[in-house]
Amino acid sequence: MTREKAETLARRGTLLTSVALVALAAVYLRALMFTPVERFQGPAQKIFYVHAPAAWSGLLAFAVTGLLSVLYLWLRDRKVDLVAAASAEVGLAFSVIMLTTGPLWGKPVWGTWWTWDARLTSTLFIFLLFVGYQVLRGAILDPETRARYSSVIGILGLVLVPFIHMTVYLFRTLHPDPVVMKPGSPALPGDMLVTLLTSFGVFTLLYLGFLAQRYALGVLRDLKEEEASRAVS
Amino acid sequence: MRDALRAAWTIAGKDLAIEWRTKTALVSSLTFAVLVLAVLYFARDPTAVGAVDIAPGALWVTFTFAAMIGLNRAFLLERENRAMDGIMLAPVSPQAVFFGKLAANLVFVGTVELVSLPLFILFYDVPIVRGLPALVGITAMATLAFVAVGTLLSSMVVRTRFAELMLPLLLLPFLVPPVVGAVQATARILADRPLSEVEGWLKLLAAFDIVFVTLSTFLFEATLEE
Amino acid sequence: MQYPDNGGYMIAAYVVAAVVVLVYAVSLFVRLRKVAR
Amino acid sequence: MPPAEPVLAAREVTRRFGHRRVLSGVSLQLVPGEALLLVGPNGAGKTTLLRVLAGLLRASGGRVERRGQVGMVAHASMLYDALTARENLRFFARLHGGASGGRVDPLLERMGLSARADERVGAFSRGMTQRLAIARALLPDPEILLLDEPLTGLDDASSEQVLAVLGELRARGRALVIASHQLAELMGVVTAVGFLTRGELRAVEPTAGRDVAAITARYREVTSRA
Repeated sequence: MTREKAETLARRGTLLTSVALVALAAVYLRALMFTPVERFQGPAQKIFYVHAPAAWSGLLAFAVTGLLSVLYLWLRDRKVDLVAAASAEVGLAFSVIMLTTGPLWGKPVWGTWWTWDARLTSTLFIFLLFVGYQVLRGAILDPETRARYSSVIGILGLVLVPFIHMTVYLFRTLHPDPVVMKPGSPALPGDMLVTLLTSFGVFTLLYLGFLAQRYALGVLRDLKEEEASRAVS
Repeated sequence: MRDALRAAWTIAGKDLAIEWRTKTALVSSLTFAVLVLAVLYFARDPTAVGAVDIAPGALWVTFTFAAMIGLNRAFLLERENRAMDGIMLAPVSPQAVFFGKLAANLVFVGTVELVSLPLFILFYDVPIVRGLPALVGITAMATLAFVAVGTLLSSMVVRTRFAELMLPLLLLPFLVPPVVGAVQATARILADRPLSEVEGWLKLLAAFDIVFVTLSTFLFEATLEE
Repeated sequence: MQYPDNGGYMIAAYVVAAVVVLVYAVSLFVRLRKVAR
Repeated sequence: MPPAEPVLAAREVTRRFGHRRVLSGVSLQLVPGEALLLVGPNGAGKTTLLRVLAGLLRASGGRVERRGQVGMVAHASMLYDALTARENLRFFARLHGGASGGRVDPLLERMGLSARADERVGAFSRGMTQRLAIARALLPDPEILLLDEPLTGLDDASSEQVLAVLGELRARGRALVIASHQLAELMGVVTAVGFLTRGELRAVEPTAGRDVAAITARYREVTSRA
């Protein structure tokens, strides 16, 4: 990719992110001011409007990284690796939201900050796995080796997730836990549903904007390194 | 296929011969295992928690952490004088190399487990007679699972900076299914309960073994220099 | 109607989410600026 | 007599490390009995070219064709310090299979290592290690032999021994590629010299009828070109 193209992508990404940020503000406004309070859970239920969409974007990001890792080992195209790495970093940002708003919702509604249910445990380990992914990338200098090794982790992670899910499921069925209200199970009334769906859309948009920016950043850094190495030789 | 097995056998034999001669990793792993077993015995409130209650967890923390020491050095050997280049120049498939390294690591970890298991029974005074074959079987299944992934990861981390820190960071998430499964099964066995109670765990362990041994075998090629 | 009084958790969660999103957005922006000169 | 088929051919080989282009458009070919000396300043890409020719590194562009087994002697010995000389050779012979097992003792003899064959390689001097590395490379009786600075760090006796072996191999119709600075010593062995600068093979010329001074002058001329 040429410098001009990458810069165009960066500009478009920034634009998309800006639009998504404005839309996020609108979602905040709608969720906080114009969406009715749920009767049993109280205001804390509204956390759900940011928590679930952030979790969705985070997991989407990691799934994209995993699938692109498979694709990289097949095609060996550096661009694929750069998108995978971009998605992994963006995913970490969303995961931080997911892992902080989750307990903030759980404490008032479940009565506990953290519970080792399948969903929480899986997401925690996916998060940790991708922290490892980033650390590994940072420890390898050669871009081609970095791409191959992080792809291996991406693929292993993709396969690991269902196993962790299954592990926790088996663990839980042996030790029944206090009744947990599953978020999202009761059908939400219209107003709330619209807020939630809008938020999902906005977070997806935000993911795409971040991804475009981060990918453009990766490409630009790559080009800069290339220029530097050309200047040396 | 026969050539591949012979090559794997040759590589495993070479690794074990070297390990036997130097013994540094084996001695440190064993010492480490004994230390962990002893320390974990005291990591509880003796008036509230019996040793046997923490025994399954203690056993598996010991096994996995001691194994990590062995895994860390598995590819240092090949890295030292770039002996891996010599292996790759021979008509040997990457899969055969992986199986050879895996086999050597399994023997290494198996030896550590074999020595620490009687110590564990002694230290924690666990009532185990009938359950011993079952415990050995569970140990074999769980060990295969994490040593396979560990061997693959070890081949990558030796080529990175901070290799010793990197392996636990990357490997620990993959320990969750096999180790949780093994701890659950071990607890049943120590409580003298029938293994049918943990059928789900056995299936999970078996599935993990099949999936991750296969996956690691084929991903290994991508960890070699090219 | 009587709701559980847990608005504080809600505010905390919304603030945390906003801060993380904004910090990340700014970090991307700054890094892009740096590399693009 | 028809011209001999090349056993080793590189066509427009390119290799990048990240963004650094280490080899660009290198083409060469060797028929049996030819020995090519690669000369060039440090960092010209000699080691990378040898590793690509050996198949240890993937070419980023272009093709390498090999007809026959490759043996390689690199900077690193590709040997295990904890094993004895004989054990090292036996290990690699088993990986190669075929008749290479029977060559272990003759090669130890030929390289003058019989007396110390059962000592660990870790205690060997540079010269002995290098001779053993050559023995390892010769185990499969390779049609193509690649050597990276084979004389560096050797005393006169070891040097002469190695040169004698190389000359003998060429006479027996093996193709040799040698990267070295020691032009004078190798004059008796090589048949052609290739000038490698900044990843480009600027010229490949026969050595017959020329002396060291002429080739050195030519080297200066070729490598100083921008």
